[in-house]
Order: sequence, then structure tokens, then C-alpha cells
Amino acid sequence: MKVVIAVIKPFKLDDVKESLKSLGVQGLTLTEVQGFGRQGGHTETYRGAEYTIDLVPKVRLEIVVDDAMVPDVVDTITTSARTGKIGDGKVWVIPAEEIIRIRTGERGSDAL
Amino acid sequence: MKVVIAVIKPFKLDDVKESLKSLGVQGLTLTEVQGFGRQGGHTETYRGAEYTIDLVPKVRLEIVVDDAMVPDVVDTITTSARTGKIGDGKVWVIPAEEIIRIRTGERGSDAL
Amino acid sequence: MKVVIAVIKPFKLDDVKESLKSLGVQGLTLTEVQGFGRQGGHTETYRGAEYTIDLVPKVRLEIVVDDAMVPDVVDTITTSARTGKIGDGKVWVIPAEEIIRIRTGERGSDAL
Amino acid sequence: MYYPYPNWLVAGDNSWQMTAATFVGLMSLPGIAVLYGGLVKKKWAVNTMLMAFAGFAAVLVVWIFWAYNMGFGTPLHLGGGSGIANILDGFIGHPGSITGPGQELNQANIVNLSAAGPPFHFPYATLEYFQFVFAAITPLLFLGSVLGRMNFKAWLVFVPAWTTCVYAVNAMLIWGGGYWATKGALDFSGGYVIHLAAGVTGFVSAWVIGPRLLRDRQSFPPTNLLLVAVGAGVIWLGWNGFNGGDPYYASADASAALLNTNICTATALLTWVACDSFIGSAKKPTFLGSINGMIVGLVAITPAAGFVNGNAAAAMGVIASLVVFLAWTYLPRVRPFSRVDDALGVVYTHGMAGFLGGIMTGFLADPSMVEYAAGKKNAAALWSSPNGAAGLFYGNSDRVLIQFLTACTIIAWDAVISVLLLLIIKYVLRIPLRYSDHELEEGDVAVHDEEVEPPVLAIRSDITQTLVPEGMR
Amino acid sequence: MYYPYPNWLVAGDNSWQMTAATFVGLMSLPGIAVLYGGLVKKKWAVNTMLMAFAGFAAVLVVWIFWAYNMGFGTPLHLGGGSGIANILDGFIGHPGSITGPGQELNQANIVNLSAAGPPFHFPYATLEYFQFVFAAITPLLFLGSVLGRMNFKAWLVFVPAWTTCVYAVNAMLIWGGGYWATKGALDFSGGYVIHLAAGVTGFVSAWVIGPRLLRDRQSFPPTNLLLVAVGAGVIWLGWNGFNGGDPYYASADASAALLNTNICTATALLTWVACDSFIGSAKKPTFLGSINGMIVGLVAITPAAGFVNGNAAAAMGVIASLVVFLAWTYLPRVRPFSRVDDALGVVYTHGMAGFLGGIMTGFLADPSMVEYAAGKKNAAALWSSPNGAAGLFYGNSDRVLIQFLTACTIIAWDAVISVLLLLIIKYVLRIPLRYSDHELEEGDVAVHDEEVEPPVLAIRSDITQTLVPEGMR
Amino acid sequence: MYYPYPNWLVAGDNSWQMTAATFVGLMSLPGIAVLYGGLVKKKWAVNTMLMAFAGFAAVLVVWIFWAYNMGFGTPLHLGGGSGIANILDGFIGHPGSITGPGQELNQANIVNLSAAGPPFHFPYATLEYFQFVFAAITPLLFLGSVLGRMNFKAWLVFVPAWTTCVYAVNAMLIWGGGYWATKGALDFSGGYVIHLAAGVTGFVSAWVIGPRLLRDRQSFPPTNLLLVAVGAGVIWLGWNGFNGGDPYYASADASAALLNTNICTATALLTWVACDSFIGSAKKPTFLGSINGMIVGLVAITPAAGFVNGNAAAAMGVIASLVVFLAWTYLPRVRPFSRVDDALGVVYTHGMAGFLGGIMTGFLADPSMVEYAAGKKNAAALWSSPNGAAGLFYGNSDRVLIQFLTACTIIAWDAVISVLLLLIIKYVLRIPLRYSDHELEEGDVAVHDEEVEPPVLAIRSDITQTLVPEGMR
Ligand SMILES: Nc1ncnc2c1ncn2[C@@H]1O[C@H](COP(=O)(O)OP(=O)(O)O)[C@@H](O)[C@H]1O
Ligand SMILES: Nc1ncnc2c1ncn2[C@@H]1O[C@H](COP(=O)(O)OP(=O)(O)O)[C@@H](O)[C@H]1O
Ligand SMILES: Nc1ncnc2c1ncn2[C@@H]1O[C@H](COP(=O)(O)OP(=O)(O)O)[C@@H](O)[C@H]1O
Repeated sequence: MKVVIAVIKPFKLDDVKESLKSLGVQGLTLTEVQGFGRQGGHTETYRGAEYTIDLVPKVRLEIVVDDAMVPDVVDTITTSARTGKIGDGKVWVIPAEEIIRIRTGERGSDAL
Repeated sequence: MKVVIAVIKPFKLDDVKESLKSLGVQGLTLTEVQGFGRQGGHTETYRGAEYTIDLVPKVRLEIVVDDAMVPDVVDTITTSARTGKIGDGKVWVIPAEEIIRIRTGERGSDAL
Repeated sequence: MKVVIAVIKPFKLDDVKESLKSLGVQGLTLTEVQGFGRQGGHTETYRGAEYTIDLVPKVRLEIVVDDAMVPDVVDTITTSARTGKIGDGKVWVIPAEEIIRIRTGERGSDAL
Repeated sequence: MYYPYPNWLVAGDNSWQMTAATFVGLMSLPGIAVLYGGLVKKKWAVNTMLMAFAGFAAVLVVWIFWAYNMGFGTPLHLGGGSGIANILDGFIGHPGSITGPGQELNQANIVNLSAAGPPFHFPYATLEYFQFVFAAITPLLFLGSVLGRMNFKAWLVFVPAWTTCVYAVNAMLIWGGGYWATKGALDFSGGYVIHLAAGVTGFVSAWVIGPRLLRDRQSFPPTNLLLVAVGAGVIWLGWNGFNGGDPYYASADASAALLNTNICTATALLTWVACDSFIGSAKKPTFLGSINGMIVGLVAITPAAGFVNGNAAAAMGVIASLVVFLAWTYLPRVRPFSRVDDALGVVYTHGMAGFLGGIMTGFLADPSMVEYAAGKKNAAALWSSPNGAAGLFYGNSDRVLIQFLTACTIIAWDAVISVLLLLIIKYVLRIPLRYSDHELEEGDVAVHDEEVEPPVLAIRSDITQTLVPEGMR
Repeated sequence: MYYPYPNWLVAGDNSWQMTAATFVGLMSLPGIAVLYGGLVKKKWAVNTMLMAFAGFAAVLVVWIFWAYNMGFGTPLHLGGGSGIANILDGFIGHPGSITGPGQELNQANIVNLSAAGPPFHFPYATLEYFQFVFAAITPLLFLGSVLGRMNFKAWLVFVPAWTTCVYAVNAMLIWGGGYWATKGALDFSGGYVIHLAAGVTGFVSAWVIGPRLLRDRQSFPPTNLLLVAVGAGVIWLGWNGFNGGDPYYASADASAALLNTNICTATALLTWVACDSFIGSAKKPTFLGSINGMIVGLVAITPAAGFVNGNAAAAMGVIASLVVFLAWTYLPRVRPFSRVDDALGVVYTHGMAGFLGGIMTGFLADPSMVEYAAGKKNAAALWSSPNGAAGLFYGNSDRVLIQFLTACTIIAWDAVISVLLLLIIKYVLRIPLRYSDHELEEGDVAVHDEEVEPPVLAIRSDITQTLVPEGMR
Repeated sequence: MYYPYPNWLVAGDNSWQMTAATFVGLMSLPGIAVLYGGLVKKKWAVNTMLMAFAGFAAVLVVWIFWAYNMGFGTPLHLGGGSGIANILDGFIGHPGSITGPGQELNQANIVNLSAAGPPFHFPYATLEYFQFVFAAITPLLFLGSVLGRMNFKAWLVFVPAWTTCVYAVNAMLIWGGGYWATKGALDFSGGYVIHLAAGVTGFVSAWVIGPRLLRDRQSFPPTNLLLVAVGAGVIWLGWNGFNGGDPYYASADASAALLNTNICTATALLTWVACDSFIGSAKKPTFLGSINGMIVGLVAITPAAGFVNGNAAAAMGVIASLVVFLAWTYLPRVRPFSRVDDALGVVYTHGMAGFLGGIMTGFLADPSMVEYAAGKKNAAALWSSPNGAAGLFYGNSDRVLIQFLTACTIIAWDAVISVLLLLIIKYVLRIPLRYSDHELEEGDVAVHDEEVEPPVLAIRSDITQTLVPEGMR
């Protein structure tokens, strides 16, 4: 069992979601986050004061998958989230030791 | 050291929090997230345009615990977050290599 | 490859960000979260009803780093986020198996 | 030669009356709509606002087709004219529409009152609209008791029915020249007709309809206090039209009523802030406390505004605010208050404050606060012989009793008929009074397919690249 | 002895006219600004509001320096006075400024109309300002069609140019005593001059400027419905000044217009809610539906308000709301509607509703709804011989045709000139009509360095510990 | 026969005056409350709004019990009547309450001015309330300088003390017939009495109270610009009452003042937008810039509104906006501006704009902008012999100096007394002027137990399943 974490551009969410669905991914959890990285931020001005906003809105996806699925999931995300411009984001993979579906108590692949 | 991650229905938060407290869990970190899964979304209409909202508001809990506590924590969450209806959420467990309390620099179990 | 996760006080974000930059960290992902822990919450009153807010606003940082960087990153965060008062937060480290830069498909250290 | 209006019309009075009516209208929309919309839990904000807008519209429809005349037209003599049945002779008016040209353009008149004051200086349309905005705000006020569970369909039936069977009776009894008017009951702008009525109706309706979900009662934090401030500010200043409009002329009494309204509101607001700071459990001043105090002051002065002097107005604010603060702090623990889920506490801020204001008017009405003057218009002496109303402190010993009995009539009639109407809606018309538990859990999204702040990630899937072309771009 | 004003000035009428103008001003700011600001996608809220505030200001500048007189001053006789060219004689007025003392303080007058009614009871400044708030709201209305992509610079050029070349013509033709005025066209407060004009201009401008980004069309959820309620409430009640101010006197007709406005709005709102509940795809009442219905009702009654009676007003609300509901449901699928990205649907809620209202006025205008009375002022008989306008149902057989032809003139002129002006801005002045795609992607942040709700984590880096000292602390 | 009012009362004038006062009241509540509430950092929004509501109420209490008469009643002759001490004879009035019936209902009068103009057409209550809304908005304006750290208790003491010792003096000196009034100082609606006063008081108070937390100065992004738009729109249009109400009659001059107010505001807004676009560092138009420009225009025209013609009004907007833009861009770098934390820059937008407006009035006042006319009421000749005020450009050579010295008096008195009052509050009454650092860190939550948008997850733990029953459900 692994957790694939992806930080992507918000407007790519729909594409990524659709392609993951096609791949058979049945669920994921999404967080609105802010990213700091090579993609520069911007400046905002309020009543004469300049504010530096070096954080860019991103969407973070968290997907628990069977080990076998990891390469496909990672590839799918990488492809469908890509615009080729700086700030497209990252994907990383973390080991998960156990997964339980709260409703039924099922564990492992059955819980996905 | 492990991290237990739970995605639950928001209105179950209070129950889960109380039962974790009883168990002796002293801290946790909570994020408002949106879940995509078997539980369907819904439609909203604004000025004649229909929007599909297939994301459901959820709460994500992140709890660092001693290895020994993991089964109890997982069980407690599973029990107290359950309604039996689709969308109750998931719990999964991730290995953590180190934990530090910023205030004191304590590490390991002492940092919890 | 590791993921360093830090939960800190929001107003310390700028200090932490600056010192991580000095260290050479090129990116991170940040989430506004709510923490539950030793630091007490507070009470709010609306139209005569008292509400207990035992959740405190925190910022959660997620930084993927090379294994070698982990101690420095952890130390830097610990130092720059410390106020010495209850509620300063935690840092923990999780193993990551792979990291990909979406834009280029680069993997591993190159993707950071 | 052309003339813009007939000679009975005084432009200044018509101007003020239309302006005052507009200010009162603003108290409802956007006033109450966003005050309540900002005060409810986020999942109910849309429902609350739709209830307010649609309720406002629904009152106007029955108002023009029949209800105005039931409150302000020729009374139906149901009683036979003697003894206690007398009350039935001045209880309700002949229903009738007001939509014809003459019914809009002719000189306004309230049949039963025309002998008691000078003729009106404006046409019927002005009077009808001015009275409409009062009729319309009343259900919006008691919406505060029943929101967060009342079914929208039931609301849209209840509001017109209530306007017809309850509001029109309140109005006729006290303002339309009905029974209590002839007995000299004083209600300058609706402490009873509107606020006591709203408090009572809201309370019994909340009881009949049942409470919000347990989960919503446990957690009902306001959506946004900035919107509460928008609503509250519009309501305070709009009240200048509410009380300043009720003399029906841009008269000296209108000016005094307006000033007194603000005086009472200011002392009530500061009193509540002091209570919060010194008596309240947290010993901290609060913004919502200041708004509660403000509303209590506005409501308490409403029956009194042009009848009392400035000192009395200041005192009324302090007393009403203190009493309602204590009531709201302690009464929710005892029956019947502990048994009814009056979501925004309308029974306190409107019901009790209106009742208190009415009774205090019985004590404090100052006969020097002339309303109309009898005599020769140009005589300098005129204004030294005022004909204002006198309260107990000015020697009129039975005034308080009349005020009390009038309040009792309103309380009894409004409570009984409101319950009856709701039961008819439920059992005869078979419209559920409340949403299903599933709908209550989801709120706006379930019942209106809308959210007050929809997620930015919402996707409209029916638009594709090719649907809308590029114009001349 | 001192006198506060000359004897032609009637304080009551001037009071009402200034008040009505202020209510109409509030419809724009904050009304439209936050109605639209709350309705657009969050990334466009700031841009929308800036467009509204700056557009309002820009109209006033051209208004006082030349445009007022082009709409309401002495006509330029361009036609030669015979045949079809007649229309050119009553098409546009001499441009000229209104900023001198006499042009503000003297008794107001509309040259071409002075024989047709009583003299005005207020100074020019009142008339000029009252007419300004109408001129100013019109571009703000059609902003609803072009927001989310129109370049702010182009907007700031287009609005003054449009006011000069289009609005002034509309006004002269119908209100300033121009061609269609002499033919007896009826437009009480701007069903054509303002709403039809806004609908047409918005639609063709959206076409010329091109659509929003595909991504914005696919996902354009409103920012905050509480702000929509604030705007909508101010607009409804502000309309009391819009239609109530147009008789130019605090007259009986003003009162009737005001009442009728509310009647039509109420029935239209309830009709739309009913359509949503019974015809709409989700079969649920919606808050935004109620607001759409409200706007349709307000617009539809605008050309008719003081010409029709209350029954007609109620009917107009039902009809207009039903028709516009169906139009908005089905027309977007067919050309040209499917080809133009009218972001907030102004062509439906203002264009069609204004057109419908104007045509229905031709049928329903009731001659008993007197506007001005001719004869001896004090004669009791006066008001039984009204001189109001009569529609087809009251025997005036060519009224509908005149209304129709007037609408056609407005549609044709406004469409053609709007397109022309935009092309001149683009190709002659070389100001881009739309933002670049990159700017469109980021919205407010890119084009104004502002966000409607800036992140709390924003850091102002130029302030250091030592910059601001501790005062006397 | 009954009469609704005495024959000195002109309904049209009383109507306008009550309406104007209500518009001005709306500028404070909800105007300033949500303008500032929307502009401050989220953690201070509730505190800001509570300060505004409670401050408004607190002014009224001192106003009715003593302060009105100190500003507009019979002057206390403190000077002895000769030389420079003369100023003391027209400095402050006898304190006294205005709450009795006669003090509300009798014909209004300003003792010192009654010979200089026609008698008022409305009762005292109207004058007292109208003047109250001006007195009340002034502290709300300078709240903008001290918010984000000033202690609520100190605020609630400072505001009444300041109204008594500072505002009443400003008013008497310039409006109540005091020293500078007799010298011919011109301040139509409070460029000095209100805005210069607010700028000066805010600035020195910010200095005495000390700055916000470093962290708050470094990061103070606005809460929500939609609410800023609500406040700004209400303020712009409310200013129609502010300047339009000050002739005290619904006169031609009222109309001109209203039009001029809008003209100056429009040019000032557009000028600021141009500065932002062409001079500003980002070269982008901004919404908050447009609002700053708007406020500068409104303030600059305030001392001049009915004294200047439309051309002057347009020019004043351009000049004031440009100067204040440059001042706000460059002055914060130099002392004393660099040393004082004036949170919202009130010293620029109100202080400087008011000062500039007052001085420009000295140049531009046009004697043809008649205020009152002397002579035979019905004579046609009347309005050709106006008695308006003349500025330097119209041959009145010492007008500018008088304007300047009046400004100096206001600046000196207001600065010194404000500092003194704050020191008394701190050292004599021992009320801390600022919150503790811990409270400043948490903001609203710490000091009021409230948040502007409370977390949805908040739990009310005292409600259990059994507490509230199911009603009749
Ligand atoms: N080391 C990191 N750990 C966690 N998140 C990161 C890291 N580096 C970048 N990110 C996330 O990825 C996003 C994109 O990174 P950025 O450097 O801007 O562009 P790119 O991925 O195209 O090189 C950032 O906004 C941030 O959210
Ligand atoms: N594979 C997954 N990875 C991460 N989160 C998931 C995954 N599947 C489901 N979730 C989360 O769990 C929530 C509930 O899942 P759902 O399929 O709707 O119901 P259930 O858990 O009852 O089967 C989802 O809303 C989502 O937040
Ligand atoms: N076991 C835990 N797992 C995850 N997060 C935790 C845990 N304990 C504490 N936290 C996070 O750390 C924050 C600070 O913890 P707290 O106990 O209040 O103070 P301190 O870290 O100074 O002991 C909490 O608000 C919470 O977000």
C-alpha cells in the first residue's frame, strides 16, 4: 500500500481527476494548499502598502493505492497535470502500512 | 513512531476527538479537505448554469503516535467516526522516522 | 528522499521560510490547519451561546528533501519556529520513495 | 395651465412619506435579509435570504388584493355593537383590492380615524405602500425564530395567511380605528402591532414546527459579522422612517419621534455593552451584544416614539435593555422558554422589548408631545394647547391598564391563530412544516442547490470549447 | 428679510427629487457594484467593482461638460423638418456644459417639453443630477455582459463615448422632447432608454469583445450570495426613486408609480420562484432565481410605472417573469444567443424585460392614471378629467405600434453605434478591448494587484521594527 | 379643525432635512463600520465595528444632555469682548440638555445666526438630530487612525470627552455663530469642523496611543473588499445628505451643493485612478485607489459645496486628489509622518483633503452661488442680486487668510486638547489607552470573544439532546 501525493495547479484538477477515474482510482482526498517554489509569487498593494505574496495557490491530492498501481497513477498524474510551465508541481510516494474503510472496517485493498 | 491519517465526516469530528482524548492522545492536527469517492456529490445552479460538485467536505486528522498506540487509535477512530453510510472515510498509517517538539527540542515519545 | 512535516505557529511562517531559503531549500507546500494539543483553545460567544474553540490555527509545512538535508532542515525549523511558549508545534519526518517534477518528469534529487 | 397634483396634496408630506416608506423597506431588504443571513450558520444563509425576499413579495400580493382593507378599510361590524362583543365591531375590515386608479390616486383616508386628525396630504398609494412595508417586515422578523428548519413551501403559505388573519386584525384593532384605538391604546409605530406580534408568533411557530437539528443547535456560529453590521446599520437608520413616518406628516412630531428613536437606541446599546462587560459571564463587551441592545432600543421606543419626551426615551433604552438582557440570560433555563427553539431569540428582542415599550408608554406618554393641534392654523397660541396623549405619570390613571389589555389581546389572538394556521397547513393542506432530516443536515445545498460561498472548484460541465465562439475577437 | 429660495421652488418637490436621485445613485453604488461583485467568480470581484465605481464617475464628467445638454437641452435641427428626416430634428441636442452658477441654480426646464406640463418646482442642478444617476447606471448594467475580460482602459473610454453618442440620443428621442416623444412614445423611467439599451449594448459588446476564457465560462460560481442580497435589496428599494422620481413632482402619480413598481416586482419574483420550483430542471426554488425574477419585474414595470394601474402592474410581473424565464432557459441554445458570451445574461433580464415592459405599456396604459392635470388648480372637478396616456386596451389603437417602432429605433441605433465605438477604440485608438490571456487567467491579481479577500499570510516587507516608533507609548 | 403642524413648519424642508440626516447617519452605520471593518486585518474586524457602533451611540448621549448646546446654543462669553480675547466670546456655548418637549418641538434656531438668514422651517429636533449625525461621524472617521490597538474602554471615554471639549468648540467657532463665523470663515459642511478635525485628532491620538504591533504593521491586508465597496457606496451617496443638507432648506443651493459634491468626487476618483496607472509604482489602476480618490473628493468639496460653481468643483477634485496622492506617496518617509502609525491614513484622506478644500474655498467661492436671498420674496429681481460668499478669485482679498487662520485654530486646539484628554484618561482615570501585547496578538478573539467569520467547527457544548424538546413536531 502506498500514498501518492501530488501538488498541482488548481485548474488542472479536473483533467487529473478524470484521468485517474479512467485508470480506476475510486477515491482521493484533496486539500487547497499554497506552494512556494521556483514559480515566483506576486505583489499586491493595499492603501499604499505593498505586500509580497510569494505563495501560489495549489491543490494537493492524496491517493492511497495498491503498490501495483503506483507507477500508473504517478504517470497519469504527471501527464495530465503538465502544462510545461514552471510551477506544474510535484508528485511523491510514501509507504502506507495499513488502510481501513471506516464504514465497514475492511482493510487493505478492499478498503480502497 | 507512526502517523495515523484519518479522513472523516466533519460532523463526526467532535466524537472522534473526545474518544481520542479518552484514549490519552494529547494532540493532533486537523485539515479541512474535500473528498472524492463512492459518496456522490451534488449539483448546484447559479444563474441558470449547472455546476457539478463531486467533492464532499471532509476533515483530515493527522496524529503522530507511538507504535504501540496505533491499533488502539485506529480502532477508536474507526468506531467513533462510523455512521454506516457511504462516505464515512478512511484511516491509514504511515511510518514516521522522527518527531521533535519545537518548543523544547524533545524527540521521540517525549515530543508527543 | 524524506518528507519533513512541520506544524508551526502562523506568525512564525515568515521566519521559517527565510531560514529554509538560506539553507537552500527551494520549495515547500503549506497548508492552513488547526491544531489540537496542550495549548488551550478559547471560548467565543454569539447571541448568548458559548462556543468552545479548542482548535488553534496553525500552519503545516511539507518539504521533500534529500536524506542528507534532513537534520539541517529539522534543526532550522526547530530553531526559527521556536518562541518557547506552549503550542510551538512539532516536526516529524517520513520516508518518501520517489519524487517527480511534473513539468519535466525529472525524478529524485533533480526533481526538488 | 397644467398642475402636477391636486391641492389637497402637500408635496413635502408626500415626499417624506414615500421616503420614510423606502427607508422601512430597506430595513427588510437588504436589512433583515443580511442581518439574519449573516447571523445563521453558513449552511442556512441562502435559505434565510430567500425566505426574506420571497416573504416580502408574498405579503404585497395579499396586501393589494385584500389585506390592506382588512386592516385600514371600513370595519366589518361583527359584534352587534354592545358590551364585550364591541371588540368584534372594530376587529377586522372588509377585504377589498386597492389596485384601481382611484384607489391609488385619490386622497388617502382611514375611515375610522378621519374625524380624529387633519386630512392626509397624500394619495392612497402612499398610505397603502407605507403600511405595506410595516406589514412586510413583521413576518421577516419572526422568520428569526423558525429558520434553519421551516419548509419554504409552508413559509410561502403561512406568510400570506398570517398577514390576512393576524396582522390585519392587529392593525385594525390599534391603528385602523378598531376597538383598542377607540379605547385610546397607544402604539406609535408598532411595538404591539409588529414587534410583540412577531415575538409571539415566532415563539409559538418555533414550538409547533419543532427545533432545529440537535447538531445545528449545538453549533450555530454566525456566517459573517460584517454582513450583520450591514444589516444592523441599515435597520438603525431605516428606523428613522419607521418611527419618523408614523405621524403621517413631515411634522414636528415626526422630527421628535426620529430623535427619540435614536436616543433610546443609543442608551439601550450602551446598556447592553455595559451588561456584557460587567454582568456577562465573560465580562467582555461584544459586537453582537451591541447589536442586540440596539434592536431592543429600537423596538422599545417604537410604541412610544412621538408620545414621550427625550428624557423618557433615554430611560426607556436603559430599562428595556437591562430587562431583556436579564431575561435572555436567565429565562432560557425555565419553561416554556427552555422547551422552544427560538433560533435567534425573537421572543426576547422583539416580543419582550415591544411589550415593555408599550407598557412604559402607558406610564411615560407626555401630553406636551403634541401630535395634532386643534384650532386656528395660524394662531400663535395653537401650539401651546397641544392635544397629545398623557400617561400615568402625567395624570392619566387608566392608560397603563389599556396598554396592558391591548397587549393581552395581541398575545392571545396572535398565538392562537398562528398555531391554528400552521396546523391547517400541516394537516389540511398537507404541506410539511419542516424539511426532512436529510435536508436539514445539508441545508442550502439540499433545498436550493445553492451555497452562500460556492466552492471555487465547482465545474460547469455543459460548456465546451466549441459552445461559445470567439465573437469578433 | 431673507428667503431661502425663490418662489418657483417647492421644497417638497425638490426634496423628493433629490431624495429619489440619491436612491437611484445607491442602486449603482453600492448596489450594482456589489450585486455584480458578489455574482462573479472570485478572481474578478475587484475588477468588477472598480469598473462600476470608475464608470459611474466617468459618466458624470461627460454629463456636466456636454452630454446632459445633448439629451435634455435644445435640439440640434439636423433633419430639415419634413418627412422621415424629421427624426433627425429631434435626435440630439446641442452639447454644452452645465457647470455655471445659473446652470445650476435657475429653474429647471426641458425646452421641448415645457408646453406639455406644469413648470418644474426645482432648479437645474436637481434635474441634471437626477438625470445623471440614470445615465450612470446604464453602463453599469451592461457591464454585466462584458465583465471577466473587458480591458479597464477600453471601458474607461467606451463608457463616456457611449454616454455621448448613444445614451444622449436615447434620452432626447424619448424624454428630451425628441422625435418619439412627439409621437407619444411612453417610457416612464427608462424601460427603453436604459434597460433595452443596456441589454442591446451589452449583448453586441460581448460579441465584439469576445467571450471570457473557456475556463471561466466552465466555472464561474458566484463569490458570495450575501453580497448579492445587499445589492439586490438596495436595488429593489432604490427603484422607488427610479420610478417614483420620474413624474418630477412628489405627486399622486409618483406614489402610484412607486406602488406599482413594487407590485410588479413582487409578482415577478414569485413567478420566477414558481418556475424554478415547477418547471426548472431541479424543481427547487432558488435564491438567485428570486433575484432574477425581482430584476425582471423592476425592469418590466419601468416603462409603465405611472401609466398603468395596479392590476396591470401585477399582470405585467407574471408575464414578464414567465417569458424571460423561458427565454433564458431555451434561447441560449439557438443563435445568436448561443454565440455570444453575455456573462450575467443582461440581454435577458434587462433587454427583454425592458422590451416586454414597453410593449405591454402600449396595451395597458390606463388614461385614468393621470400624470398632469390641466385646468383650474383648485377646482374639485380637476381630477375627474385626467389627461393620462391610453393604451390599446383603452381605445388607443396605434399606441402599440409606436411603442414597437420606438423599441426598434433604440435597438438599431444602440447596436450599430456601440459596435462602431468599440471598433474605433480597438483599431483607431489602438486600445485593446480585452485583457491578454495571461491576465485573464489570473484576474484581479494580474490587472489590479488586488484580491477581494487577500491571503492573511501576505507580508509587507518594507516595515521593520525601527521604521515606526513607539509614539508616546 | 386639526392641523398637523404649525405654520412656520414647511413640510418640504423638514422632509429634506430628516432625509439628509438619515443619509448622513447611514454613512456611519453601516458606512464607516463596514468600510473600516472591511479594510482592517481580519483579526480586528469585529473590534472595529463595535468601536463604530458604540462610538455613534456614545456621541448621542452627550449630545442630548449637554454638547449640542455647547456647539449651537447661546455662547458663554468668556473673553470680555475685546481684542484677541474676542475669540473666547465665541468659543463655546452654555451646556444644556435638549430632551424636553419644547426643546424638541419648537421652531429651530441658532441664536447667533438668526439675524443672518431666514428662519428655519423645521423644529429643534430636526436640527439637533441633523447636527448629531455630523458630530457622530467625526470620531468614527478618526477611529481609522487608532484602530488595531486602542482599548475599547478608553475609546468609550475619549469619544464623549472629545465631542464635548473639541467638537463642540469646532462647531461653535465656525457654525454656531462663534468667532470665526463672525469673521466670515466658510465651511459649508465640515471640511474643517469634521474632516480636518478628524485628521488632526487621529494623527495625534495614534502618536499618543502608540503604533499597532509590528506584526500587524507588517501584515495588515484588508478583510474583504466587497464590504469596502458597500461602505464606500453608501458613503458617496450618503454625502448627498451631508452637503445637500447643509443649506438647511431644500433650496436651489442644496441642489447645487449636491451636484458639486458628485462632480468633485468623480474627478478626484478618476485622478487617483490615473495616478495609480501612470505614476504609481505598479502602474496599475486599483480599486482601493479609486476609493481613496473618492474620499478625497468628497472631503475636499465639503467646505465648498454650495459656495463654488461646477467648474471649480471639477478642478478641486483634480487638485486635491493629485496633492493627496503625492503626499501619501512621499510624506510617510519624513517626520512626523514616519513616526506615527496612522493605520488607515486618516491624516491624508481627511486631514489634508479637508485643509486643501478649505483653502481652495477661499480662492474659488463664487458669489453667484447664492445661499440666501434678501429682499421681496416674489420679486423676479431677487435672484439676480445674490448674497453669496466671494473668494479671492472673485475679488475678496482676505478670504484666503481667514480660511487659513481658521484652519490653524482648529489644528492647534484639536491637537492640544486631544492629547490632553488622552493623557487624562491614561494617568488620571487610569484606563489603559491600548490593549496589552497579548490581546493585540489575538485581536477580536481576545478582546470580544468573537470572530468576524467564526470557524464552522465551533461547538456549543451546553446543548444536549434532551435540553430542547421536539415541540409539537
Ligand atoms: N521540496 C518541496 N517539497 C514540497 N513541495 C514542493 C517542493 N518543491 C516544490 N514544491 C511544490 O511544488 C510546487 C511547484 O514547484 P515550483 O518550484 O514552483 O515549480 P516546478 O515544480 O515546475 O519546478 C510548489 O508551489 C510547491 O507547492
Ligand atoms: N484511495 C483513496 N485515497 C485517499 N482518500 C480516499 C481514497 N478513497 C476514498 N478516500 C477518502 O475517503 C472518503 C470517503 O470515501 P467514499 O468512497 O466516498 O466512501 P467510503 O469510505 O464509505 O467507501 C472520500 O471522500 C475521500 O476523502
Ligand atoms: N500527536 C500529534 N500528532 C500530530 N500533531 C500534533 C500532535 N501533537 C501536537 N500536534 C500539533 O502540534 C501543535 C502544538 O502542540 P501543543 O501540544 O499545543 O504544544 P507543544 O508542541 O508546545 O507541546 C498542535 O496544535 C497540533 O497541531
